[in-house]
Amino acid sequence: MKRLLPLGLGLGIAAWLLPYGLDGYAMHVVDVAVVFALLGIGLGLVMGVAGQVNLAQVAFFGIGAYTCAILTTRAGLGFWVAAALALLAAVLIGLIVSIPALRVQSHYLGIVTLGLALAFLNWVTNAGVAGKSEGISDLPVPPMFGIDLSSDYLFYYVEIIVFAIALAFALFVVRAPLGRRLRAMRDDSLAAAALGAEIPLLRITAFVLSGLYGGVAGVLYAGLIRYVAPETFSIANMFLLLAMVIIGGRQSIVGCVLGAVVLSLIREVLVDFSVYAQLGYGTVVVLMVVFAPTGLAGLPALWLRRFRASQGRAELHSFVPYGEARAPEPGRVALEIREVSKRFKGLLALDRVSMTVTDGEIRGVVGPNGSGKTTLFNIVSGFYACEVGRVLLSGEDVTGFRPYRLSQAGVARTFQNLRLFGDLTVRENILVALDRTRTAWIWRYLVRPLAVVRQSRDLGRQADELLERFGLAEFAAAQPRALPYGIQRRVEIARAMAMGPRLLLLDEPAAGLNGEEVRRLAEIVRALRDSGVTVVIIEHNMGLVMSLCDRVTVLSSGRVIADGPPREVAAVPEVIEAYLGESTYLSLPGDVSQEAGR
Amino acid sequence: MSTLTVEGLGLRYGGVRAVHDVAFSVAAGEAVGIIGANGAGKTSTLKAIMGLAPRTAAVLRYGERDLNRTPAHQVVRAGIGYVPEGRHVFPGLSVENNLLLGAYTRSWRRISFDQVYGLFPVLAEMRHRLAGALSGGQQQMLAIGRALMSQPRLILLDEPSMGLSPKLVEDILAVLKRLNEDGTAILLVEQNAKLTFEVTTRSLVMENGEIAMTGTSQALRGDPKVRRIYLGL
Amino acid sequence: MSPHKPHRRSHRVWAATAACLALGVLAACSAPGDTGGGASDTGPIKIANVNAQSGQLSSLGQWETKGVKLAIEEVNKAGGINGRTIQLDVLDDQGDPTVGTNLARKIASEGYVAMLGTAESAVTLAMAPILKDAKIPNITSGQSPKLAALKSPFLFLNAPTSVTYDETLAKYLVDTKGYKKIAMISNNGTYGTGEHDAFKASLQTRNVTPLADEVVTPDQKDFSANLTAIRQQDPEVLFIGAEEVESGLIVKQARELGVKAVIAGGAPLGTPVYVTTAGADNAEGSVVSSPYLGNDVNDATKAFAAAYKAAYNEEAELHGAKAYDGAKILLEALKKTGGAGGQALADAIRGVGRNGLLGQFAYDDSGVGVHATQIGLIKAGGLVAEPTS
Amino acid sequence: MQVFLQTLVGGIGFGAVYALVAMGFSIVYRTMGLVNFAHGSVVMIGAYTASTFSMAGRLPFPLAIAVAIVVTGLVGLIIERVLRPLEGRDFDLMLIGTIGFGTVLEALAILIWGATGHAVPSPVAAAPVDILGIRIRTYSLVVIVVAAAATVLLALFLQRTKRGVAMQAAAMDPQAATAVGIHVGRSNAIAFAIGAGLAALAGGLIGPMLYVSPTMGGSLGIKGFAAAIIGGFGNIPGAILGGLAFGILDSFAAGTFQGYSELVVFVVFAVAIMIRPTGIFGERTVNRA
Repeated sequence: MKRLLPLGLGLGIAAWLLPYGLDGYAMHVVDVAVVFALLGIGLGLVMGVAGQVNLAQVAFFGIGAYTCAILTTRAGLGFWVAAALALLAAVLIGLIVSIPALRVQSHYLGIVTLGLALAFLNWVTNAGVAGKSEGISDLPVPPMFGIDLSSDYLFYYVEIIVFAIALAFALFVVRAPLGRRLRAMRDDSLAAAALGAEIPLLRITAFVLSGLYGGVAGVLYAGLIRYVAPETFSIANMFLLLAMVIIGGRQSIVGCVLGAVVLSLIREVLVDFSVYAQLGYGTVVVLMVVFAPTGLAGLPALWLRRFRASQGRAELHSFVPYGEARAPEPGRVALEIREVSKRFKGLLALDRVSMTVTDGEIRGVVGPNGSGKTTLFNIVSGFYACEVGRVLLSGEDVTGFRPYRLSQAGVARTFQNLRLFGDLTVRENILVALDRTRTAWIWRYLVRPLAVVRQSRDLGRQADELLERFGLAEFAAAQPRALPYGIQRRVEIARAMAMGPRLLLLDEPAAGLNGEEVRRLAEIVRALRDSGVTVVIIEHNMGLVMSLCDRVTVLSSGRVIADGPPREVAAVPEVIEAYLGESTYLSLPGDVSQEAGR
Repeated sequence: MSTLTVEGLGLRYGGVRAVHDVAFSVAAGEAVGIIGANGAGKTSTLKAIMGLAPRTAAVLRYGERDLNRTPAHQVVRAGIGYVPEGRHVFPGLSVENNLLLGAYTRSWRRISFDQVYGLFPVLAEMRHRLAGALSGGQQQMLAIGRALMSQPRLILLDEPSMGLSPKLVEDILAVLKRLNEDGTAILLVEQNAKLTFEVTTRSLVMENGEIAMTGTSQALRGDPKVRRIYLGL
Repeated sequence: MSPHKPHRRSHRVWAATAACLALGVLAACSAPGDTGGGASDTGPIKIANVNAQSGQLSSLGQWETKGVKLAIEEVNKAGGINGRTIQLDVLDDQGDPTVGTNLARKIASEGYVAMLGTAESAVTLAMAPILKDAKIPNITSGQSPKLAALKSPFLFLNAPTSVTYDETLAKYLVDTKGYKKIAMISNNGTYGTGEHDAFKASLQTRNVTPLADEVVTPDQKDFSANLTAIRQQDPEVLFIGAEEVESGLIVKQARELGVKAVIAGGAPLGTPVYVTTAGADNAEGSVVSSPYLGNDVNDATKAFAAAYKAAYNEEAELHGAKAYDGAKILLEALKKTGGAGGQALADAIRGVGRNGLLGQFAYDDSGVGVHATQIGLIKAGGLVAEPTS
Repeated sequence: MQVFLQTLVGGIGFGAVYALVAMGFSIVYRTMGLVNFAHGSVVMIGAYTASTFSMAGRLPFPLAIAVAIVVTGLVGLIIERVLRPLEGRDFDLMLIGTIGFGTVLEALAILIWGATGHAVPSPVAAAPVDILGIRIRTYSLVVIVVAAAATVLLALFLQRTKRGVAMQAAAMDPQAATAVGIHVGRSNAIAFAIGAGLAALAGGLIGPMLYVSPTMGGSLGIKGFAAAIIGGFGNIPGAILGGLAFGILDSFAAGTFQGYSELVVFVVFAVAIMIRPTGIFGERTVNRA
């Protein structure tokens, strides 16, 4: 970050001096490029950072420009007043366009947003107030303390200042806890929800942000061109914008800016060969998507990774137990499941399952494949709603709570097949979980950015502590998917613990671990329990279950068939039948009940 | 006659080591079992043999055929039939189409369902039903029937007893015995140890992706160590 | 992190701010900008032809460019103006007003004396203020009444506006032919809206109210609902305000639905594209209001058509003729100013009284030079002049 | 009443074409889980190829369409081959990749055929059928019949032929399909080619109804895609129903809301998708979870 400051400063000075070397036309081209760069940031935020396929960015742009045009020419408002209202309108439209995102994602969202962009285009082409297909001309020159902004040169300075602020804010948001949450949602919305991210609100936020940037770009466009017409906001331009963001690198704000500027300039150079330009950028988009999905911005990292691979390896350190331990209250119930049933398309996955986990216990949940263990976890962590039965957390009824609310209520979980955020670093994975603020807190990003910085720094310190405790400090900057499986498992547990949970649900934490790793896992889980966390663990590794758990609940075909201390459970005939085959088969030398009794 | 030979077989999912250094062989006409608890690597072993998951193996051959260099869709042409775990019939296709697909590598002109319908008369009755509409047991029969349609000399079965009633398990058991008596080699993966021991002459016990024990089914049947491996005692 | 670092950072930020302020002051003192850029007095005279060369509307643009080129080549062959050749640069606006404004700046800063085009009123409207500020005359092929309403001293039309087209049409249909039952269908694009408004106004002055007034979108494919509504009114005349292709589609579907009304409209109905899209049988008898009814109207058009055919091996048509007229007027004016541009050139254009392919040009202060169109009919797939009764 | 019926008939005529386009989307999605945003452009290429061969090449119209189907089938194979590395990895990236392909195809069409486009004479010269004042275009009838025939043929192919059954199997369970000896990759490529071929059929048929130009694929593609979603993405009967529904909605909106029809159509579509994201028949697809 600090190394980037001189670079940014240099670029800033270069940008400031740029007009002195340009003729009037080149200046205008640069002015337009800056507008597209702003649009690119907006699209990058919503699509690259938050993972929402948004093909209505060009409509946000249009809303900004048109509102500005309509309010200045029809309502006679001053330019800057109109501009402020235009931003508001763009944000509002962003809010409206985000509503489908709450229901559908991916290609569905793509076609819906594309449809809404067409609807907008259709509206401005028809509405008399929007000047119909001829658009609105003769927008006033934005007043600026006597500086003549009709000059492209001087307007450039307005643009570049707005752009610098917008870029800085975007970079700030992406690096701040909000951006981290958005990226976490993009990588895995389920896991993000389990960590307390309010997915619907985050999606709305993403669209509102892109609306805001679209609006800013629209206002600048209105001030620069002083003419608006429907063609400018066409689908062809939407795809051009998309190409900019993909070629630049959608996940990187700087990449989006780079893509926008580069493509704007190329388009200008090839203005007399627009078909070839179209052919060219279409081809580049296809090639980028296949060979360099991270775009131009991702290329250095791609090359660096190859280079770094040969360097020395980081080492996993041992876990440092939590010092302070909260003494469990004997007999106090941490989790109670009452008569829960769950049905999938006629298949009864859970059939009146009840179990009670006391405070400070390590509870094992075992059973053959398909016996309903993970379904049970999904109900306790809020991913599934159960039709029948109740779930109580420390006596409080939490049945039907959404995952983020359960997370806030102190439930943390890991996943059978590891759901780490693949494009976030290990440290960021931890940070997402550490951030316990509500999403509604985001108003502070606009009003009190310093408070955000302070919080951010605080979280960073906690993350470092936690990484140290779990022996992961040397992997802080690594991407999880590049790490050995055993370490990924540890990261996931550390991430769950970062939430400071009361109840920890571990879904097959030993799957894929070797003997030594399983032993260390057992140590960690015990230490976590000792620090006051109640643990429920689904596991196939029976050795681990038998040695680690205080009590074991056995599920078979969605029903509880045994519940008790491990040794006792192992002697229950139904359990052996469920595992080995028929129970008659047990009457063998060395009766099981005798063995269990030893 | 062909022998399936496996040496140094390993398989990883992402970073997970599911199978490590597994070696065994199945001679022509032999019935071999692989048993073990959930997650022991049994299913992965079969998938590795079939080439359905990226694997590494020092030796992986069936008779003259080097399976290491055979693409997954060609394995069936070597004479190996596969009954996947969880049946995996094609739910949207009719029973007959499912069976026909079993014979995908053969010409459909002179195809006969007699063998399969003889083994599983119920499938003949249901031949026009969608496979997805069958009961679990019927689907299991269909999955076995589908594998038989390729006229394999070795058939790999993955947990054919899963989720079936004892009566149906008995039926399946009888079919497997009959197939074996008729000369088809069997590699049976099961969690149900009892069933396995009844069908096979030799078995391997897997634990954590490795072979923990091997022996004749007769000997393993009486060995309490098997149970300990299962229950983690 | 040591406690000193934030302090040092804040120093840097201050330094940066100060630097920016200094630069800002610098910028305010001597704002960057063009010093040169004006037209030079030696070398070739640069004229820009801006038209859509790509995109949906490029057929129009390509016709216009052919007409312009023809005129320029004639002058260059004859030795140019004051010994200076004319350099014609074709710039592609892609039919997009934003690209148009970019090009207007390019024209202003790269020494062009005048601009010809565009065929798209919306693009011309977007460019007009910039060209006006730069004092660069523009002879456009657009025909929107809004162009005339701008009253820009640097904007000239090479053809009548929609008002003229539709006034002529209404006069013929209502006054001459006595039709009263008239239905309208027009699209909401620039051209369609202009036609819609102008024709409706012309009808109103004659106290005729259209039986139906259907509005469609330029992208629409199926006109069943609109045309059935029209059919129910059983009109004598169906007025169409849409570009060539859509007009053709509307007529084709109208005939298929059994609409028997006489089809009437502006220049697009006189083109081969319209006729082939509608089908020659369906287009038969369409009434067209156009300033250019064909290549054998008089000697001038015959000569033009022959030259056009020789140069491009295809038949000349309205748009090429329009653009040719516009280019000729510009060249005549340039001859008067001796190649100089700016206000002088604009005044010179206004003074040109050319008897052109489209009629007698006489510019008024709204920039309109031709004030009349004629009525033509589609006969056997071609456009012929209505035998004046 | 007459307006209503006539509008309905008009909507069905175009709906049949949307249905063909939607079917192409669906078969590709169902077998490969790929949303091909370039499909509209493939339709355009099909329309150009068919019309060029029938007009300049003087081939009989059905033969010209057959040639077009081959050409677009090849285009489909190329798209599939290029994007194959992304299969099953990043859905959104594939989506954007196909948008890129659409752009490329459009530019190529301009380079080959020019930007202007051309009108295509109707291959059926007969006068419209008049039933109680409702006019039905003969060519629309041809389109509806061909679309219906194509649907039936496709259904027969999928149900009765070895290749068709295998393609369905590969879509339902790629691993089990591999185990019985089906080359899933090749099966997918063929599915993609069939989808592209359907595009050519749609394009060839719609040529004489409209005007063939490089930009015609845009709105056809968007509306065909929307139709596929309305019917239940990946579902063949759903595609037919969705196509007809969209055609009819389009027609009535044009009559009722005039210039604002597009706004209404897309807002209705957005609301419909929010209420029932899986469409009329529910999504049928390979399992991508």
